[in-house]
Amino acid sequence: MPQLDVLLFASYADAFGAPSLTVEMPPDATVADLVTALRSRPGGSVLPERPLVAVDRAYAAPGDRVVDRGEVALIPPVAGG
Amino acid sequence: MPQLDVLLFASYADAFGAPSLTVEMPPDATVADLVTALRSRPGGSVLPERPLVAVDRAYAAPGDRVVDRGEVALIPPVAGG
Amino acid sequence: MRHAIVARPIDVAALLAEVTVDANGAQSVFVGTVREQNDGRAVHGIDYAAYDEMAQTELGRIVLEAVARFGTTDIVVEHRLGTLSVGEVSVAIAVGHPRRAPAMDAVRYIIEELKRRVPIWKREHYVDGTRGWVEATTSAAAVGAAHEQPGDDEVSGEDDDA
Amino acid sequence: MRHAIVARPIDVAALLAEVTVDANGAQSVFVGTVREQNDGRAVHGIDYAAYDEMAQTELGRIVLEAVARFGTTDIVVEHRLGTLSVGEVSVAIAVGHPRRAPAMDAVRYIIEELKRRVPIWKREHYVDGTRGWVEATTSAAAVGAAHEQPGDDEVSGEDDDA
Repeated sequence: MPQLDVLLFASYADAFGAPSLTVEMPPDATVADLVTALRSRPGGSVLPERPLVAVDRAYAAPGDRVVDRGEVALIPPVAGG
Repeated sequence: MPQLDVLLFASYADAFGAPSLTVEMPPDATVADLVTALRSRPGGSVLPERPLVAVDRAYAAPGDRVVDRGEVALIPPVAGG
Repeated sequence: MRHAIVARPIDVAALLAEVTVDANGAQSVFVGTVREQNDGRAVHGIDYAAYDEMAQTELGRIVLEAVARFGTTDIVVEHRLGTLSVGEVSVAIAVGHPRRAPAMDAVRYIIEELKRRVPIWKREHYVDGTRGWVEATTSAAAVGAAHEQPGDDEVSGEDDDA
Repeated sequence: MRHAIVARPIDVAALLAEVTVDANGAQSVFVGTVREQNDGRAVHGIDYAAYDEMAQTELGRIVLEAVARFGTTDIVVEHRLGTLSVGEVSVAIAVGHPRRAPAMDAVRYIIEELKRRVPIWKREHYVDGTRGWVEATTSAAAVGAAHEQPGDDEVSGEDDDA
């Protein structure tokens, strides 16, 4: 199965104990599939049911594919300004 | 009859050709009476039917008295900022 | 809070510094400048004139209203009089507040009320050599119909000039 | 127009100067600073962190949206990252426009969208020695429910922090 690197930030990076994770996902995996996989990892309970996910530096919908689509990142609730 | 000094500014001062006018008004004269008197003066056609009038440095209503109430001024449409 | 009708250049950075205190997370600023054209005519300067004593008083009333409405005393307003060239600052308003929405709302309240109520007039100097007093786009009759505050029945506070 | 995620102090006066051109009669500025308290806790500093590349991209999208909505390209936005002390500027937005209403509306649009969408996080340093990431007051589930843009279903854009 393809390996997917997922970027983590802020409270999510703290919860998983790393700034990124590598997960094996089938080629047709969606954002929702990725979230399900990550929620079962140690620290994954920090994630809400539908966390924000960015694919190729834009917010993605739960049904969007994640493999070979560019950089994938989990986005904690933003708090800039 | 009491004499009333009326301050004029901007386009009104230009129209009357002076920064102030003196008018004779009865002791119970109102803002509306003052406006009627001024509209009959040379240059008075510049005034709308109900120009803004300030008495004692606050906007006054047509029925407000004007004699012995403090400084009286005719206020052209304001354009600050 | 502080307000002034001044005859010297306005230092916007100084106004901003006055309202930036540790309790505030948000500062909002409005700066009005002389524009190079108005109503389709090229402008090279503006004379600002006022009924000085009433302008001071009325501007002070507006600031006190903003203090009561928006819950901050970190408010500074300066309006300049005299002859200004294109690009020069005619008015500056700075408000500091713990939160951003009331900071921005207060600035907007003050500039809209200032333009409706403070007895200041401007005479534009056109590039063609003529001069003219700027009249608000609302008719004088409509403005006069509001007794306590001019322009209450205007459709919008946004006249053609800035 | 110009936007930047920076690691050095923000010069608000320079941003204002960038948008003050002769065609504009109105300049609106918003400045966010580190506040001495948040949610009732005394704060002595904040770490700002970002997903840098996406923050740049998303902030650029917001600026282009503002250009299209409000009809001016005189827009400059800077957001600072790193450790800031109380009173330091974290974000500044300056917009110049011929008219005042769209100048003020554009600034408000940009700060609200920035706070909803740009991937920046802050960790407060409390005076009691602890630290914590600031979570938006909306639940993460509610934010996640909006797919294209976070927070579409928020009741208000005004979170508790400034």
